Amino acid sequence: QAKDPIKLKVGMVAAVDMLALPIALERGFFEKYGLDVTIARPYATGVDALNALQAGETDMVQAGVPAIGAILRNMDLVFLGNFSGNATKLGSDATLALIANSDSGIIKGDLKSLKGKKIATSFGTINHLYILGLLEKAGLAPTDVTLINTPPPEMSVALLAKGVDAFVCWDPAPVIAMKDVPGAIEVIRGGDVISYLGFNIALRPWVEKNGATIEKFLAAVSEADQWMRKNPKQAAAIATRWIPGLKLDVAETAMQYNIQQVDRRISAHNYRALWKAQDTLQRLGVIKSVFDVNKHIEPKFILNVMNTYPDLFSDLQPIPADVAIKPGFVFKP
Amino acid sequence: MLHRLSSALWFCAPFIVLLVLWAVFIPYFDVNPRLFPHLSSVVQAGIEGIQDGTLIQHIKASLLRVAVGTVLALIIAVPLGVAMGVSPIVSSFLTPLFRFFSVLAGIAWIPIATLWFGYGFGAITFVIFNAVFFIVTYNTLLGVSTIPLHVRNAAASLGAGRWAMLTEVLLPGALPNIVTGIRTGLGFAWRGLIAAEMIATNVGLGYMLFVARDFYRTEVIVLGMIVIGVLWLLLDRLVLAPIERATIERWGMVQRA
Amino acid sequence: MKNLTIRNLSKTYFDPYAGTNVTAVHDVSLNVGQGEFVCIVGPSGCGKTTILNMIAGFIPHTGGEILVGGRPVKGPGPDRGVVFQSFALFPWRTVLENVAFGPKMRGVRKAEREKIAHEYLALAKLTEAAGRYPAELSGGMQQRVGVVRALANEPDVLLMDEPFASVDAQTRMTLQEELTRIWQEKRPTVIFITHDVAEAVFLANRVIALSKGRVLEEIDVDLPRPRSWDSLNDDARFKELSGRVRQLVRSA
Amino acid sequence: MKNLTIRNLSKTYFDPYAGTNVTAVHDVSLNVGQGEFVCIVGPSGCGKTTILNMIAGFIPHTGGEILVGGRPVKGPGPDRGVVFQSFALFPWRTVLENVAFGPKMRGVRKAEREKIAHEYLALAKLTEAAGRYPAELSGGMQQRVGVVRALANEPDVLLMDEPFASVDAQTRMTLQEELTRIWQEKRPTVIFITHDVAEAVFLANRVIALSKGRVLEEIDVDLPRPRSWDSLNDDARFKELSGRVRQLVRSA
Amino acid sequence: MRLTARWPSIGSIAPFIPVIAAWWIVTELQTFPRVFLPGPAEVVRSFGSLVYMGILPAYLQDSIVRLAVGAFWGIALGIPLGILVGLSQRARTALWPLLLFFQAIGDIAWLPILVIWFGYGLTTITVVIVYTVIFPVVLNTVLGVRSIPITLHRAAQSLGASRIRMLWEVVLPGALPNIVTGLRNGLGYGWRALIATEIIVGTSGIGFLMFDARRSGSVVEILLGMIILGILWYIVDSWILAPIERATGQRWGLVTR
Ligand SMILES: Nc1ncnc2c1ncn2[C@@H]1O[C@H](COP(=O)(O)OP(=O)(O)OP(=O)(O)O)[C@@H](O)[C@H]1O
Ligand SMILES: Nc1ncnc2c1ncn2[C@@H]1O[C@H](COP(=O)(O)OP(=O)(O)OP(=O)(O)O)[C@@H](O)[C@H]1O
Ligand SMILES: [Mg+2]
Ligand SMILES: [Mg+2]
Repeated sequence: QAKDPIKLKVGMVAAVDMLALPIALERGFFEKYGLDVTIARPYATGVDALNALQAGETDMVQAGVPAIGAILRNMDLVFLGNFSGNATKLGSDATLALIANSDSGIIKGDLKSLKGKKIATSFGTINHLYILGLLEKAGLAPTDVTLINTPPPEMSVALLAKGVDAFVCWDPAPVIAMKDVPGAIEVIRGGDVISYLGFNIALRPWVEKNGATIEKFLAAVSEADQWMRKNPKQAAAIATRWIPGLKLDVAETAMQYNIQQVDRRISAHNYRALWKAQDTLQRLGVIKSVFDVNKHIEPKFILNVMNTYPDLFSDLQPIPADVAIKPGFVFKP
Repeated sequence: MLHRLSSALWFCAPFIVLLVLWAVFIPYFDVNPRLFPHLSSVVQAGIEGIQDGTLIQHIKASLLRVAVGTVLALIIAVPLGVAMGVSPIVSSFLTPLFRFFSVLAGIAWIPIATLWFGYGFGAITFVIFNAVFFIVTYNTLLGVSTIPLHVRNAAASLGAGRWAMLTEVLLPGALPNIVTGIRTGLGFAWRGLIAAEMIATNVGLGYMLFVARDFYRTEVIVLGMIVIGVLWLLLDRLVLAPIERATIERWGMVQRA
Repeated sequence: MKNLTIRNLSKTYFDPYAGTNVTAVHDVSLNVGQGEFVCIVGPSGCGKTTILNMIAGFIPHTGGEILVGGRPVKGPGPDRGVVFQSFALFPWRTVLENVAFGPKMRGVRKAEREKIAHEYLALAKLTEAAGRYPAELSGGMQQRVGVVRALANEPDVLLMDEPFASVDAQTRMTLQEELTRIWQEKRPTVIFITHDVAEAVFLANRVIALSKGRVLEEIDVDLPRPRSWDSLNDDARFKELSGRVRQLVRSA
Repeated sequence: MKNLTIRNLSKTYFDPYAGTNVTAVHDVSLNVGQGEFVCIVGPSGCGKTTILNMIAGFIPHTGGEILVGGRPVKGPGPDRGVVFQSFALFPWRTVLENVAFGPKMRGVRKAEREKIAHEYLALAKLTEAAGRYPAELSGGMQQRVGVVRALANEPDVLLMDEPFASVDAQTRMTLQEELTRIWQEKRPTVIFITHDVAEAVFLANRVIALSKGRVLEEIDVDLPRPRSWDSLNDDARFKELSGRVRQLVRSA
Repeated sequence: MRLTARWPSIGSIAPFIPVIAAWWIVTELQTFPRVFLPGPAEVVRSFGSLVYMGILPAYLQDSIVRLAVGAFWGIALGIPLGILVGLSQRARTALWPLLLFFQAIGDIAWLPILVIWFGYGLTTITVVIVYTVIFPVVLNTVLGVRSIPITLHRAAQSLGASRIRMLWEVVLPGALPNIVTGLRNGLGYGWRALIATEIIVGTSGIGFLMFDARRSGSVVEILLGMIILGILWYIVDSWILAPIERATGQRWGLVTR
């Protein structure tokens, strides 16, 4: 590694599932693969991270659902890897949960008891998709409950103030609410109801010029993933340093759930997850059209990494043959 | 009648210029709709919103919230401003508190306001209240303290009690400033609303902007901005400006413009 | 009707910015009986308005005491009506409403108080201007509104600060005669500031000459009442008294 | 020094709220020669201030024309100095700075213009008050500041609106004598509004009596100059002229 | 009375005592779970640790610089604009409707579009602050200019003041009490806008501090941020604005108090 390391600027959002980036930085994985990475201080949301990407402030970001809106608005994004999700199975939502007030009449494990309740969720995000999935699973229509738009930081105070009967959110909000809101119950966590969306994303022109760098980057974060899966407690400690205000006990609990879907690989499942999210959003009327997922997912870099460094993925379940990406793969709904 | 028509036309003229510039320049330079939407797409978004009824719902909900928050703020701010202008004791007690609290942004209050006033309507109203309150108080205070002392003295020696002093002297005397306070305050009420409607609601112009932002629908964002601006203009022209003409201009307290 | 006692009154204005003091009134004592008409004369800046303001209760005094009807003055009140040197009309009220203000404060009904106001306006030849706002009046008209506004409230004590300074000679004479008429009818205690020596002698029971914040001399005016300009213009006693007062003011 | 020609001047105030018109000046014509001293008298509200405001260029006229030095008046200018009935001092400037304002606008250096201002202040017996702000002055003092502010600018035409109304008799006489002295020295054209008939006759070459917005009569004052109160007080011609003017005003 | 005369600061601290006491009691009574409404002690502790880590001083500096830049431009544009609109009938016809329209459209509504235009940097923050500061300043300046007695304009003109000098000699001092109130409102709300903007745009600053922690469920930093903002503004108001007021409007007798 005598050559000068390649400079790279990546953006993240302050959340436990983004943690591979700081881990790779702190533990020297980027250096190891010949990269000199700067992490832009956390953006408020995925939307902001994508805006920063567009503005040229970063080369690569990690984001989920907001990328759909951006692509529909002519942003030519390419999805290169998967920071949270699952390549081996269709459902992956271990970092999401539904928390209720015990006196709200909602019963732990009984999704049917949601009927007629007020539920907070963040509209247009994966939280929204998750509650819709839960309702479908319970055999309820979206109109059987009242959904209330709430940003993730306000979830627990909304629950405490009894402004809502329950909320659906990603970590750490559910963990915090269970700890801090008296009488909060976890109605369901995960349950493989939907597939999480979380991609490494870059703009197409940049991708076309920086194939080698992308592979180095994906290798480094894959190694960080693996380290995280093996050392969740240490990873949680790192999280508290990078995410201000995060308490260690909260971080440890959240990390347990997080590592269940830390899988950088891409399979047909990830294609389907993206397609499904668009489909749901379109049916909700939030978006008017959809794009072809084949155009915006570019698996060749991560596939190369998987071939070159199989050890980095050895602790994960192998990808079933029928969903593995082979040359000439085209996703069809 | 003709006079009013022409003044209304003059009032609209700057906007017409702006609209024309928009309609011409954005397509001419082929601006990406994510940067700024075309006039036509905003118009279309507006038509769709009206047709499916959502726009009207958003407007109704927002107007109600702004009205409640603003009226509450006025009810408290104007008397308080007067009290501070008249009584040195009240003023020396409240001035430090005002200095301290006047910069605390509405959104920062959301978690605390939720605890105190409940999630949803209470918190939203509080945020709007908070946006209007300080500006109106400060302007009322200034208005009261610029009333010439001899005018207040005249009223006192004609037998005006506290109440008459308030209604007959302090309020009309401070009116120019109160109107300006309301004018700026209401502007900030709309801003507070946008900030507050990200929580606890699925209807309202702020909510509309919030969701549009997540999906890069700039035409909806701009539509929302225009709707807010137009509502506000109507309010100003139909309520504040006539009040101003009938009072402070009529009385010769400000120069007629 | 109330009497007025002033004992060792002083007033020092303190200028917090320049850190300087201006002593406008020095140790002034004065007794004004019930229903007496006193005129104060003196050069510009000698403290006349300052004394009036203290009696009215607008500014605190820095020494001595003021008793109106035996009670110390605590603040302004409707028992002491004031005509201001600077008029002090309410810009947001029409002329009629300005004049009706005092009765309104006393709770007089609308029709009634407008009748009162109209009567007084007629007296000051302002009937035409009743519906205008103060900003639309000439200087002299504004001053007359100020005068009748105070009169219409029928106070026990009337404090008038150069009330006829901007009024033309003719109207002024009418107003002076009207004022004595009203005074004889209702007998308020009057303190009247003027620069016009003839006016002072014509109106007063007693003229007080001030100089640099001190009482220079008091002159009793023993002219018979009712007085009118027609009868007094060539009156020897009137001339003599006027001459004396003029002399005093000149020496001040 | 400029002459002044007024032809068929009229002014109607329009009240857009009440929809009413007040015609304050009707078809007034007047010629004032270079360096002439003209006094205008007339009852309160007869349009004196309105005429002055139009000459000064403050308000537009609704008929006729006004020529100053042969040119139509377009707006206010430093060639016409104005003393306001309402003083119009700058509250944010000290007395000295108020008086030095005109020279400052002409670009006179600071030391120089303060010297000028001090001279004029001494003339009005205001030396002590030089450093105070207008709000700290008595009414008469404010008025005198307004007068010397206009004088200090040495304008071609001086427009004075009841400049001595709030000044005591003694100071007033001094100021009147000073004014005639300055006038004889610099020979500005003066239009002087007053309610004091003796003052008008003492000062003027010509007295113009107004009534209800019209010129009633013009009276030439052929008293010799320099004039002083000592000599004029018992002057028969002065008495006669004063009597005539008083008669006129009374009939107005 | 005597005490406050000797140490005037006591007078300004005293009003906060009941506020802090109430806060302390409410948290001690555990009306709300402590994590949602932390007490004074927790806030002080977090203050200590943030200062110790050097985060707070650095963030504070960033925020102050941003505000200063924004406020500077807001004032530099706002006062002249206000004077122009206040004085010129033509400018008023052309600009007044636009001013009213855009003042209602809050900074937060612009934010999504601004970040696309200017990115996540100082430019966006500056634009937002300028946008917030400018309206109260302009509207108050307009009122101030219009309420200067017409005789003062006339006096200055007939003493030979040119149009330009009128600005400095008459218009500016005459409108000053209103301008200061405009600044007070504008700058105060500028702080609020800064906070709102730093949440989204900032990668440092007090607003960022408050909300970065909030995302992980912590309220202490919100309270801490509010207190810091309040104190900072207190200093700006009482050390800059209030002295200006005392030295001008009050000194000149334009404002009674
Ligand atoms: N701005 C105005 N709007 C309407 N009417 C006005 C206005 N200014 C003056 N007037 C009216 O015009 C008439 C003449 O007023 P002007 O001020 O010229 O009188 P004047 O002769 O100066 O009286 P005075 O001696 O009392 O000062 C009055 O009837 C007055 O009410
Ligand atoms: N608010 C004030 N602050 C400081 N000094 C003042 C104030 N008001 C008046 N003075 C001063 O007090 C003195 C007396 O003023 P006052 O107004 O009583 O005079 P006056 O006798 O009414 O004069 P005039 O006949 O001119 O109205 C003057 O020297 C004046 O400058
Ligand atoms: Mg006086
Ligand atoms: Mg006049």
